[in-house]
Amino acid sequence: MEERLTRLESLNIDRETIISIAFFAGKILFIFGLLFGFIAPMMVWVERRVCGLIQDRYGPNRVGPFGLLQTMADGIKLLLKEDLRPTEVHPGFFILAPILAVIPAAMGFAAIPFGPETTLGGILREPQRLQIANLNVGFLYVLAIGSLGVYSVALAGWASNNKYTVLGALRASAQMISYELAAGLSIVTVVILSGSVDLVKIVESQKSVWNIFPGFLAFLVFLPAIFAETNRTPFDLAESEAELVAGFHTEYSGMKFGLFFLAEYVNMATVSAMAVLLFFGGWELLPWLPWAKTGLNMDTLWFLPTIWFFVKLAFFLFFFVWIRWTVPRFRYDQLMALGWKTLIPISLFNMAATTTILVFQKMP
Amino acid sequence: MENSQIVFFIFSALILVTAGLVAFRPRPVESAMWLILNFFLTAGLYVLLGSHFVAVIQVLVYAGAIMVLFVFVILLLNLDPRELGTDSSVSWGSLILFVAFLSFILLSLHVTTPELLEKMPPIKAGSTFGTVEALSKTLLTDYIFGFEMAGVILLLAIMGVGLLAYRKINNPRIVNGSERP
Amino acid sequence: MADLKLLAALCVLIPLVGSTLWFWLGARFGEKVVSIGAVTFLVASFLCMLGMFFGVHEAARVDFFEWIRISSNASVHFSFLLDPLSLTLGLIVTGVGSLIHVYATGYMKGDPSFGRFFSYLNLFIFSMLMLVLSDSLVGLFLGWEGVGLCSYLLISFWFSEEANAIAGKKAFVVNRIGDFGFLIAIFALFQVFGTVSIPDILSAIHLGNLTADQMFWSKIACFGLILGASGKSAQIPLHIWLPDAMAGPTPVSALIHAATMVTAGVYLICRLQPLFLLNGGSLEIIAYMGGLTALFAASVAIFQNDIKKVLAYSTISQLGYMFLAVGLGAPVAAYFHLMTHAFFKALLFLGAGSVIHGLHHEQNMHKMGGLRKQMPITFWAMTVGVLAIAGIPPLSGFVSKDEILHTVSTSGRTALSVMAFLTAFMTAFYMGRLWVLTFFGKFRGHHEADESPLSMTFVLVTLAILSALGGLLNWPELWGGHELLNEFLSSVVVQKKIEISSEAFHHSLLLAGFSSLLGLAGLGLAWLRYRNFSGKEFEAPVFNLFKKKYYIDELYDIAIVRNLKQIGWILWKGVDGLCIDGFLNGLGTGTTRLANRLRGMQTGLAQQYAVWVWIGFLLLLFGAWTVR
Amino acid sequence: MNVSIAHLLFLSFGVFCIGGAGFLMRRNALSLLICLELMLSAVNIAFVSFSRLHQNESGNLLYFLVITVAACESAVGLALILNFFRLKKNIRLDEATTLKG
Amino acid sequence: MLNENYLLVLFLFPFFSTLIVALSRHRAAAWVSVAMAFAFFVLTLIGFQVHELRYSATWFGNLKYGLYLDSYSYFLILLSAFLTLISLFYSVRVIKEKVAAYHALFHALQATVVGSLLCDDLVFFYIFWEAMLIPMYFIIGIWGGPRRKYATLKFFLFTFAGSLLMLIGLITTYVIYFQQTGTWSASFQTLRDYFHMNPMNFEIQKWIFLSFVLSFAIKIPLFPFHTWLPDAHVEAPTAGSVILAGVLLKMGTYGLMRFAIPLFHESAEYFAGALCFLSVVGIILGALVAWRQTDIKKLIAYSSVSHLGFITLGIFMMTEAGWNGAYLQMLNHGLSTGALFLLVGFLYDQTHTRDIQAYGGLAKSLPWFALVTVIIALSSIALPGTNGFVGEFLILLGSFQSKVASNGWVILAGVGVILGAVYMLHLVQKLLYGKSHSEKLKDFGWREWVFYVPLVILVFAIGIFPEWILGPVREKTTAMFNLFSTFAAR
Repeated sequence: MEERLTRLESLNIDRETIISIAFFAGKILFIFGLLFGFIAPMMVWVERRVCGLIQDRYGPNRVGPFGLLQTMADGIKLLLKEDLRPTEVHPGFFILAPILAVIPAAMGFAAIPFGPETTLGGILREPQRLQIANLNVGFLYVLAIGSLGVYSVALAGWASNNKYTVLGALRASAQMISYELAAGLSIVTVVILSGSVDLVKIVESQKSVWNIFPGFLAFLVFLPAIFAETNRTPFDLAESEAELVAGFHTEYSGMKFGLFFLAEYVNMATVSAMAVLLFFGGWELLPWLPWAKTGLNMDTLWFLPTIWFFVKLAFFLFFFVWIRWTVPRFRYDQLMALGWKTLIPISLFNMAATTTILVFQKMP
Repeated sequence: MENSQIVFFIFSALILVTAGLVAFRPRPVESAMWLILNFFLTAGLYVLLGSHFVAVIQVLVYAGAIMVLFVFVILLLNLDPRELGTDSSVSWGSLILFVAFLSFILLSLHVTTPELLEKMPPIKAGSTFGTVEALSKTLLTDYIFGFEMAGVILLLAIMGVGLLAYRKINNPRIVNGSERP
Repeated sequence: MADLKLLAALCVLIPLVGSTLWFWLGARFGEKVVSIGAVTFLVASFLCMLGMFFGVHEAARVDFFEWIRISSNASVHFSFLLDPLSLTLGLIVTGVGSLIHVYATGYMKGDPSFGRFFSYLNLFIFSMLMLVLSDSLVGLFLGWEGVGLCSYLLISFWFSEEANAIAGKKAFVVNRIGDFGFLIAIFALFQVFGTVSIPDILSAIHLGNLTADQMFWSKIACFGLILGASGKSAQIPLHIWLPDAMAGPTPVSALIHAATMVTAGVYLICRLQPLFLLNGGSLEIIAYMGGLTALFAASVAIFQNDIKKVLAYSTISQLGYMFLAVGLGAPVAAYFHLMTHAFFKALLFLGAGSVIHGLHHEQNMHKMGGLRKQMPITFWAMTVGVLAIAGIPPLSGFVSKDEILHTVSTSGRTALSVMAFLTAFMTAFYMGRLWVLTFFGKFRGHHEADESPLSMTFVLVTLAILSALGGLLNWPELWGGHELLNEFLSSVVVQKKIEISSEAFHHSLLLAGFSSLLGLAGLGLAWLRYRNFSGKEFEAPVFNLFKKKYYIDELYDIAIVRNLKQIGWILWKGVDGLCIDGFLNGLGTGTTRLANRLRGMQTGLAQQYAVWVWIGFLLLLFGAWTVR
Repeated sequence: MNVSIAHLLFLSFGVFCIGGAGFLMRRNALSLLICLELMLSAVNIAFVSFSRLHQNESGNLLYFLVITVAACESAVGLALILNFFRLKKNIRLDEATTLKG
Repeated sequence: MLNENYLLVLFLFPFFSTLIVALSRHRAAAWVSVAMAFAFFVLTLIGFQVHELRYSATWFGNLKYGLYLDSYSYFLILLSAFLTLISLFYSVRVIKEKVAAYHALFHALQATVVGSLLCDDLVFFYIFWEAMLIPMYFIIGIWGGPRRKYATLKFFLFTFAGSLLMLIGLITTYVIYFQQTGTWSASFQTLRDYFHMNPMNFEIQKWIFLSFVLSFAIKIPLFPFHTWLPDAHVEAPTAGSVILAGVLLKMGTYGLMRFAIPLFHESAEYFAGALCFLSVVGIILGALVAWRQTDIKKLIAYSSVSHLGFITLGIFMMTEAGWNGAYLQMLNHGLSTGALFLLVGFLYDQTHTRDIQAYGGLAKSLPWFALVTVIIALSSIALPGTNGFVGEFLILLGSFQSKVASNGWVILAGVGVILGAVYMLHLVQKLLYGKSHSEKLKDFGWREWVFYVPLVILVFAIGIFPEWILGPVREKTTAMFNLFSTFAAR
């Protein structure tokens, strides 16, 4: 960072600098455009369509072809709606909560790499990473930022000054803390397997074999943990409509509600990306077949891995939706028991076992 | 004044201001929120100091875990002002005395050892300072005892909290923590 | 030599084995087996003793094993010294012991603790033999304390009566005081000679060359030994236990408190005579102690109504004679008297026991009388005993006592002579009183008396013969006899020989006549006074003093026992309770009070504590600052 | 970064004092714990600064130890507060003056 | 032949058995514990032929620890093992509550005792010395009588205060050694050898010696620090009393013979007069006060004060024979007083009173009990032929020749011999003789014989053949006094 600042300081801008700045800006635009402009709206639609599919009905199909424009219509509706603010709420925190929901969600994706190091087909002089912020602490950053999502829920629930919201917030925050542990521990296994915390290096280490195979147990832990962290069914107890009306966002409406909605999908995208990167080889083609071995010229076809990465991401997003309409909701005590009594012990055991095996493998 | 100094002063000012807000906002919720912000700013300061890993841990553990616990408890108790009690200002005197004294010591340190005021040398080019690898290597070799002790302390804390939170359930209908008809 | 060793070991161990055997199996075996067994064991022991007696020429030491090693060059051995002195007494112990065992089988018949009794009795014989035969002072002490223990056990044999138990305890404790003296003497002797072996000590004394310091310690040793001897032999001032010891069964009184144990003091002094010769003053003390005791005990004996008490005081008195003789440098005379006394006093006790047995444990002489017809054998035996002790020639008592009186009269100490002759007269008187009260006049008791069984009378007769003829053992050469004992003991003890001259013969004849006259006078007076006894004793304020035994028991009680108890109480409640615990409890309450004061600082407000922490921290910093 | 260690220490000191002031003057247990966290954080700043000064990892490691302690302390502290609340229905520290519950 | 690993096993075994007993189940705990105690006893017996063994190892860093076994420590370990075995066997029937804990505490006590006996290192000695308090504290505090709180507090405070002073003395020694040599060592052998070659400043040495002696004196207990003993004994459970009197008190005298005097024998000679005075006061006070007691246990406790007065007299008089006697007397006192407490316990379990007036005529209803009581009492009053005599005789004989203090003390102590007979026979008379008014009591069963037979045999075995103990002990003592005399010669 220091270097970067000093470089900006000397106003001696050459082409390379411009290209690099453009590359940087391009990455940001691409990611956030993709997230907020495509994935989130598409997911709203997909969710409803898949719901229809699973429940053997149509789903939205009036606005636009296949109802594709339905999301836009909803968005416009939310934007135009009156910004209601109940009288008993704590005004500052009431507004702060949805903002706090979106910002970490967006920040989290900044550290996600979405392709191998590349020169963009020769545009860049040196190969650079397709990643907004190249932090040497890698996934820890994602985890750290992800953990901040709790505050929005908690604040929303508390600021609404409503017992359902508070209960929802309590549930959500307890659940998120609990499952963060399990998720973190299972990721540690992956880190041990790959030998790095840098996500790009983790992907590179999966060239021969994806982590899902040696780290299957870790994935088994990681999967429910990300469901719980994003408050998705079957762990969406924070907003369980039947008991808590809608949980922490009962009092929200209009675009504030929309922001929560948005944040949820972005979060889903982030954790899906993590899952792909950590366990499913990131942008690599197939478990036994990395791009390098296909014989394709990866310098010119540099976009193929990126596309393949997003395809995998999409599959995961679909998986989220699929699960949502298939598996019923857990009871709260079952949820906590699963987290503390099953997942954490398993992941601890897994960690120890993996370490032991690795140590013995490396022993001469 | 250099850019980095400006950034540092901005961060410092913000840290101090948020600290003040943490200490003296009447509601614990607000305190907690300001503290989270304070931690974020501190994490930023750590990034400035080159300790990236520490910064991330600051966010992950402090902001992401410890403070969540606070917020959680605040939510759980949902206290009104009466239950919080009124704050006192009795200790201002001793506090001022203390601050004055410590300032005096610090200032006199400055006088006696002026090299403290010299700027810190920049991080060397190939230095691994602040990386996870360097840190963990030190942690697991030179400081292994401290590391183990930290583990023991954590274990003790877990046990202690478990003990504190444990309550016998008198209602026979409640099995496995949930109520069954 | 090996035979000697075996004999010695057998002689001592047989009673010990018997002791454990009867205790363990007494109840199971039944009286008959126990009585036959006990007597057989004792006789066996006696035979061993005889074997040794004839086997040893001059003197022999038999070493068994090392007992206690004191230092690299000094140790205590379990070893026996077989010399005339010890063998003679050993023979008396086992011989008289066997007789008394025989007697006891009859006397104790029907007692529920029959086995226990013989166990104790055998144990006593063992201890006594240890005492007599031991070569070292420590071994002697083992026997010394052992006989004390047996005495204790046997006095309190019928322990259901609290009084018996107390009497036993008294005997033990008083003996212990004497033992204390003995112990100190052992230490002092070890200090001087670096050994506890008696022959070694004696040979060292013969060598002489003692420094002043050593002389001092040998003097201390003498005093210690005198204390010890006076405790065991019931001499003033430690005589008080013996009359009370009559609480035990009569055979015990005969064996322990008349014939054997109480003479241990005399034996001890004879044993270490050279040591006493070294410190002439101590012999003087012994002589005066003996004379005083003899007179005192005789005067008390006159006023006792309990037949056994009379005999007890008589024993004390006779022991006084022996001490007197030893003190005046006539150990052989003392030893001779010891021997004859063992015969006739055992006889008297056993006779008294026979009477008591016949009267169903009646001991008060006022309730006896006229028994000579019911118990003829007892009567005749007793008569021999009484005549012997009264010094009627030619019975054994006459001979031995005469020798002592001769020593006294030639020693030139008028006071002692007066005491001795007075005692002789009084002895005859109280023995006469006992004899007359018991066997003559009307029967004043309740139960009809029967003659005792054969086992008892047989012993009585045997002892009577011994009492009558015992004098022959040392019949003075002056009177044409042969001083067997004197000859025999001459290698061990030193006694001035009485020169044979017509003048001496004259003197001795005169003395013998006078003493027998005194005896006859005493007996006659008693006969006159008590022939028609109607329950009235001498009544005079002066006599109360005698009756109450000069109030010595009371004096001890007030002066020593009560004071000690008081001191114990003071030490307990005062020193321990008030001073030490009081002081400590004071410390405790003081701390509590201080803590109560300081408690005000503990408000319980955590933040206040934090302020204190701040202040403490500031002080520390300030301190560090100033130090720098 | 072109600042001296003294700057950083002053920052640390300032935060520490503010935290201390809060600790001494607040009367509810929650704020107290929060202020404690603040003080610990101030200490951390000093540690990390020293680590930067000497360019070795010791300061950073001490940071980890401190954070461990902080985590334990907050966990235990909060559990205590919860128990206290169950007992007294408030968390006013001036009512927590007795050892008996 | 045994090597130094034997020491390690000996040292660790009681800890191991403590664990086993603590973890065993309620019903089985008692027998498991007895079995373990028996195993330890056998293990101890194996070492009988050992004269001297040394084990030394590094703990971590520069911290070394050493174990050292010689005849001084060996016989006390044997005594401890024997008495623990007996008292645990006795307790099987008596203790029904918290069995495992009770037995485990005894094993823990054993562990600390053995630890402090085996330690060559002063610091470790101190640690075990302190640790000894803890199990005893609980044994009295949990299974004790009605006034146990007071008794335990007193017991603990007394002994603890003393040992703190010892700690100060110990640290001073430690530091002085460091100042003079520049290295740290707490090994007793090292320190002793060093201070023999380079004597300490006498003024300092005096105070250090006093601090050691005070600590040991409280444990022994020497007059005037003895008042905790009667209270502790009265409240302790029988087995606790046995171990307290039989083993723990010995640790004080052992400490004197092993540490305090060999290190500072100059001071020991300097203070001999005063200390002998205290011993003699203890002898006479103990005896007189014991005489006035109505509580049997208190009587025996005070008799302990008296007996230990003899032992300390023998030690402070600084003669070889006195030391041998004192050492033997330590064992004797352990056996006889232990047995007396067991006998009292036997009565107490049936009648639940310790009042001497409540008994009488027991010789009639309990003849075997009476026999054993008399034998033990005789051993206690040092009748020749019993073990007590050999010890007391050697003590007095040795002390009489002492050059460091007047032998007037011995004569006064001899008075104690008389008084010993007074109170002991008083006890025997009150218990066994007189009118019988307790007919329903049961006499000894097989359980009692199991441990009284060895006890009685030992009483006579030591009394008649003391050389099997005295021999090894004398060797040690002679070596020690040779050291003293070489010092004096210089």
